[in-house]
Amino acid sequence: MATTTMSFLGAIGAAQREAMEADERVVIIGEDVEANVYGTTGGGKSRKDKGDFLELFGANRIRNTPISEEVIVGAAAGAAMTGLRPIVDLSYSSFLYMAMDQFVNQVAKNRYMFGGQASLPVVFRSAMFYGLSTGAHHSDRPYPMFMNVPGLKIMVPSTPADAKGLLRTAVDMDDPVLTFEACMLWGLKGEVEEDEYRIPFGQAAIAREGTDVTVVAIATAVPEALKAAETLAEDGVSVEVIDPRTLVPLDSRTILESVAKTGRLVVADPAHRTCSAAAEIAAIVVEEAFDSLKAPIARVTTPDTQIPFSPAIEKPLYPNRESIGEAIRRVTGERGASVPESPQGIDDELSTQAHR
Amino acid sequence: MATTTMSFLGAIGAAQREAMEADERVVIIGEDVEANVYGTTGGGKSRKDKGDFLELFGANRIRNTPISEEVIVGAAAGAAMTGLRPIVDLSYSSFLYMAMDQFVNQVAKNRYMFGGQASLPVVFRSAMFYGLSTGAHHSDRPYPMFMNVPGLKIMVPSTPADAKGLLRTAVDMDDPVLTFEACMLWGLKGEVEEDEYRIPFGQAAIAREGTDVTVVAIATAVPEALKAAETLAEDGVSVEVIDPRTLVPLDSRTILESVAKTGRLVVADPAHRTCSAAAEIAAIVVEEAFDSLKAPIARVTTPDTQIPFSPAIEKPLYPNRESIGEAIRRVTGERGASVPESPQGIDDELSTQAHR
Amino acid sequence: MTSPDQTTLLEMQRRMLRIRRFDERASKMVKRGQIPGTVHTSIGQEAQVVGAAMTLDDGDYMTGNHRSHGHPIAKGSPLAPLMAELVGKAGGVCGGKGGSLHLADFKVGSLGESGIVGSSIPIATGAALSSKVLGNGKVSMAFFGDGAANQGCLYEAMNLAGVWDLPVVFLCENNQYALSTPAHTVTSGVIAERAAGFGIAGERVEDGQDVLAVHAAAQAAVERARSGGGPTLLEVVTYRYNEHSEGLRLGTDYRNAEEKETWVGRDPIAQFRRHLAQEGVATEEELDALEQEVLDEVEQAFEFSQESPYPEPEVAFADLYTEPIGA
Amino acid sequence: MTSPDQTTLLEMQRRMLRIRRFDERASKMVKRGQIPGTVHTSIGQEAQVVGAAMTLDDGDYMTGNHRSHGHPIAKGSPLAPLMAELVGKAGGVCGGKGGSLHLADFKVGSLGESGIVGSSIPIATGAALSSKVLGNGKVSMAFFGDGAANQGCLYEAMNLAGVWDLPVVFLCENNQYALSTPAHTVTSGVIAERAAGFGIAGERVEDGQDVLAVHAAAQAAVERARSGGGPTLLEVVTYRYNEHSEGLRLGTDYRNAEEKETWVGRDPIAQFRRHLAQEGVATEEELDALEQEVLDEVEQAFEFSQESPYPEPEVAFADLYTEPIGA
Ligand SMILES: Cc1ncc(C[n+]2csc(CCOP(=O)(O)OP(=O)(O)O)c2C)c(N)n1
Ligand SMILES: Cc1ncc(C[n+]2csc(CCOP(=O)(O)OP(=O)(O)O)c2C)c(N)n1
Ligand SMILES: [Mg+2]
Ligand SMILES: [Mg+2]
Repeated sequence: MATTTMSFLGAIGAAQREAMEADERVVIIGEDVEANVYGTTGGGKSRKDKGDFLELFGANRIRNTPISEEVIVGAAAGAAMTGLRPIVDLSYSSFLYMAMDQFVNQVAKNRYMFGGQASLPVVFRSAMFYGLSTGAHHSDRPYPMFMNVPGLKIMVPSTPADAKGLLRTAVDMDDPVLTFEACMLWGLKGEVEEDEYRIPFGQAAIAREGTDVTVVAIATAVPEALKAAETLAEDGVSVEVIDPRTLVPLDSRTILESVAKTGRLVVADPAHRTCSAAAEIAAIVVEEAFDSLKAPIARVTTPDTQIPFSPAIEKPLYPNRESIGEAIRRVTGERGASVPESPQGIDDELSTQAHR
Repeated sequence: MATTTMSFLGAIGAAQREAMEADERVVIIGEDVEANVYGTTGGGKSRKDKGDFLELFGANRIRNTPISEEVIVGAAAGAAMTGLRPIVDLSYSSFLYMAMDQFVNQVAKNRYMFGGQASLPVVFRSAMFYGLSTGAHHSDRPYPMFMNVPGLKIMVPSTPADAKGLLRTAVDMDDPVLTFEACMLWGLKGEVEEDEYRIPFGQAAIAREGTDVTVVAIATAVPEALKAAETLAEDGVSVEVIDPRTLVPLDSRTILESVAKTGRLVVADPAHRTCSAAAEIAAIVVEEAFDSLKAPIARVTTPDTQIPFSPAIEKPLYPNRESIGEAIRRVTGERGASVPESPQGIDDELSTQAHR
Repeated sequence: MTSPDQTTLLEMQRRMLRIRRFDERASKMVKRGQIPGTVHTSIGQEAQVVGAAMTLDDGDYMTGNHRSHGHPIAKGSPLAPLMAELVGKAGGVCGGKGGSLHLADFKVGSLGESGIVGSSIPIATGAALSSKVLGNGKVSMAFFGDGAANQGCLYEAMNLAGVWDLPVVFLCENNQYALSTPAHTVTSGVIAERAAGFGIAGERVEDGQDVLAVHAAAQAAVERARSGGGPTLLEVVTYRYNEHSEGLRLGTDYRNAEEKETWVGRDPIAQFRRHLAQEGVATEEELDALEQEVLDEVEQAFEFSQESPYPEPEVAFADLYTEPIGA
Repeated sequence: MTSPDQTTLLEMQRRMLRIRRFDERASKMVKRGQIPGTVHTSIGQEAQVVGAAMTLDDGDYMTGNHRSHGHPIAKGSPLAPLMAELVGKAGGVCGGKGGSLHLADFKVGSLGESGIVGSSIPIATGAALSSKVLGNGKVSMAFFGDGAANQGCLYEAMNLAGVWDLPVVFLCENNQYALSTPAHTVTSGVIAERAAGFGIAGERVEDGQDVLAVHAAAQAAVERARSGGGPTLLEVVTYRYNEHSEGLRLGTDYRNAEEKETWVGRDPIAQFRRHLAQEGVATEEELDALEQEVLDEVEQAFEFSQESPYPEPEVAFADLYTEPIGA
């Protein structure tokens, strides 16, 4: 299997391009998609070499919208119900609230309410810009509220390969999908299969195998958990890191099997603590794997505060290798050497992150 | 302490009237509040005897709005930031999504983002019409998604006395409060103090004391849990029923103390299962009271499906005395006599529930 | 623009009658406890509903609101599955899962009524977008009330449809009240005149009780849409006879008896029957027969709604996703 | 309506200069990594911002958007705490918790800039509601862009303000682009003309680079609001010189160099300086001195922003509620 190196963002762009090429009914709808402001719709005039989506697919299929999230989301749903397969670029996850009624009352409910008459093959992409000094209005990680809405599917990839494979599956699916991409991961490079491929929803990835403790990690917490695991390995603690990859459906079986083996669970989730994905995962495990548990479950989340602008006080809020490492120590009773300090953020290649 | 009998809805109306009388800055804003369609703003022409709010307080303070939830919520927030203390009647909880951006990005964040400059003394009332054959668009119980938003306070009273006392506190407070009133409880009668009183946020009520198992119950699950507890008492199972009354702040201390005593926990929550309040409570307990736990925690929630119209299939979805009783049996290992069947719904006195 | 032929004229009367009788029966059923929850009738608004919907082709799309039975009926949806839906039966058009508020009959292009005021307007706009992208010539019509006309999503939709020339008609049923609230107390300006600022066509049909007036205005809008001329905001002035919803009793008298009398005196169905007779489109006997046929249809629909079984418990978990996703 | 006196005219120039120099410095600071994240400058739009904001009294309210520094500066907010806020310092106007996108200075009636496009319009409307209910005569002004003019909440707000005669001015800063998107490609109709359909006053100021033209139009709107005449939608045509945000590099050339040159040729500050000299309001020396004063102010603001400490870690948890609610 031949692979190529790609950034997370490049993988998203490649998946979109493949999907557009594979099926004429796939269209891209969103603010500033024509000029490729966020980097997933190809060139823009001076980036032609990378493939300008507007030139490749035309203005009929690359739809630059007004700033009107509510009608964008609703119109994409209506279009999906009548023959298109839209990919909607909502840029920041913090803008989803603008269209909340359409997400909850139309996108999530229409197939159900109408007794199966409606089909909603539509993907809503958005990125979480936390950790980048964008302040309270741009730093949300709102997937937990969407997890509470039956009828939506949710993907939170943490690697380029997963981002690409899951997005292809999402576009193929007749159910509505929300993507939550951590912007801090956009610049992350990784190996991606050269041939087209798809990754099924509801299958967690075991990012690292281990026997002493299970860490379920989401989005940026995945690389951070892996770093923590590396360090703890030096102290003889064997950490299994699981990336659920999709939160709905959630692969609870893989998590439960891991906890059955390790007896210990840490959940690292960049969402706010209360009613987070971490809460759900902890609840499932204490319901279904209670007898395996040897220690309290530890949640490592963003605390229940809003996000301050000042980097001095923002950066420490999110789960990182130290806080995850500390939680692992707590549940394993291990008091090893301290884990190395986090850098200020995961490197990225993007100038286009700075516009909001 | 003299008391009087009041319905849940009557208690809400009485609290609003007291608050309006106590402070000129309190105003009521909402759709159809002038005609008292939902029964909490007094008479209407032919109900003068009960006190028509429009006549009592005038059109300057009773503000009948267009159907524009987004600006209603935002305007109430802006008014609260500049000297008013609005009570906003949003009627159905399912309509909150329309104003989600205002709730999350303005109401919850403004005090924080602006470094404490903004104060938001505003109450957003809404009722959850589940269990009443209103279909998927009117049956939501969305408090979990608001619990994931730091900066909001949330009350979910289950008795007339609590509804009145908490609402007075809410209006007094300089923080934004959302109320989630279960419509099925609106007709419930109870004893209410005649004198004005307030109930603090963050103090759970122990609705029934017991020693074998703790049941934390929310909204309509409270009376249902009490019924289940009654029946199980006959089988010698002693059930403690805790009503958190406010979900933010959540009185986790009372819950943890109870679990420390009983070693067993059932959480009964009418919200959808994933990322529910029940998930959060289960997570807190497994984190902080793991050593006390003698059995798996059981969540009794509405399953992750949307709400069907047909009463034949809707009614069984919500936590009721049977499902709660069954969960109690499961975690206590008790196999007693079965609990009595739920009636089709809690009785109510209201004709005005039938309009949507 | 051609005026409707005889068959069409009679079909207009038939569909108006279907709505009237269907809703009268539904109202009775609510009173008798045969329908759980409540329903919102279109009685009094039949000309507005039928005049508009009958300008659409079979393949065209439509969305509606809580005042929900008239729209699919006017679009040609058979009555029995609609009635069964109100009762929550397996034979209902949505299998009993939608109920009165969420009727939808995709077979006739009815993409769904919405219990959330204003919420289906973006859906209709999206259907128009797919027509535009696919170039299939289909038109989309969004029905909503004067109350919904104050929801922001309408203006987002009008703007989007305007810049993209989407084939959609925004049809505002101005029955002058939103629940207990008179439109003039919460509406600044004139609804139809809001079109101009959004660069789209706008028209107010003052006599929404005249099915032909509504039809003519709607036809112009539909033809404009279909021929690439873009969207139209059509405001039709009409009146509902019944309370906002069946069974609702308000303590206040927000509408007076006199007002109602005036409107009932201009009943759209009675008026149109006189017109059909006067113009020789049908004889009194033929018109009587038509009335009877519709009554029979409604009776059969009622019977079907009673005989159809309730959905099985597992139906509550079906249709959430294409395939169940497990616990 | 009186025309501005000499002191006011000079103050206009001073505030325009403050915005220009503040934003130029901020831009430099972004490039040097002295400001985390990014900022959106109002360079080129000073006349539009100052002309509008200076019609407000000290006690009046204002909300803004992501292009956020000009609004509080124009309303008289001191520069140092604003600059410190951009850097995320404890001495910032929001204690470092807001940053460029969320400036607010309640002392001068600045109720907050909003990073969410359109989202602060309802807030300003609510401030006007409280003025109305309390009868305190205060006026409220909502600043937003041409892009925001397609958010539905604007129309909900215009309607509400219209029916309640709220003292609010909706001020659309039409700089002809929303990020990379030319307004004409996503805006159907003319923004100012949307007022009419909502029964409120609307006006388009074609020359938004002329501070006096903007001031005159805004003054009429503010007086209308204050005297109970209700809201106004004011659209001011202007232009931003810089990229949407500092540091942003787009691959595409959505604006051409020629266009920019034309606009820079009509620079609002240079123009107004010429006007002030010609009309004898100030001598060239006085105007030079003014420029220097502003430069000094900005320099001091910068120094303050550097010297002010970062907030303590516990600040991240303060101000969420009136009192901390515990874990
Ligand atoms: C978003 C939302 N807000 C409020 C309601 C409650 N509600 C249902 S119908 C209605 C009145 C609607 O008036 P209008 O749009 O004029 O339609 P009509 O009932 O007059 O046909 C209201 C307020 C709702 N269903 N959805
Ligand atoms: C609800 C929302 N959608 C999208 C964005 C991303 N965004 C930030 S500024 C901007 C353009 C705004 O254009 P305009 O309103 O004209 O203001 P300008 O930047 O031109 O001053 C966009 C799309 C946002 N911040 N909020
Ligand atoms: Mg109406
Ligand atoms: Mg702009």
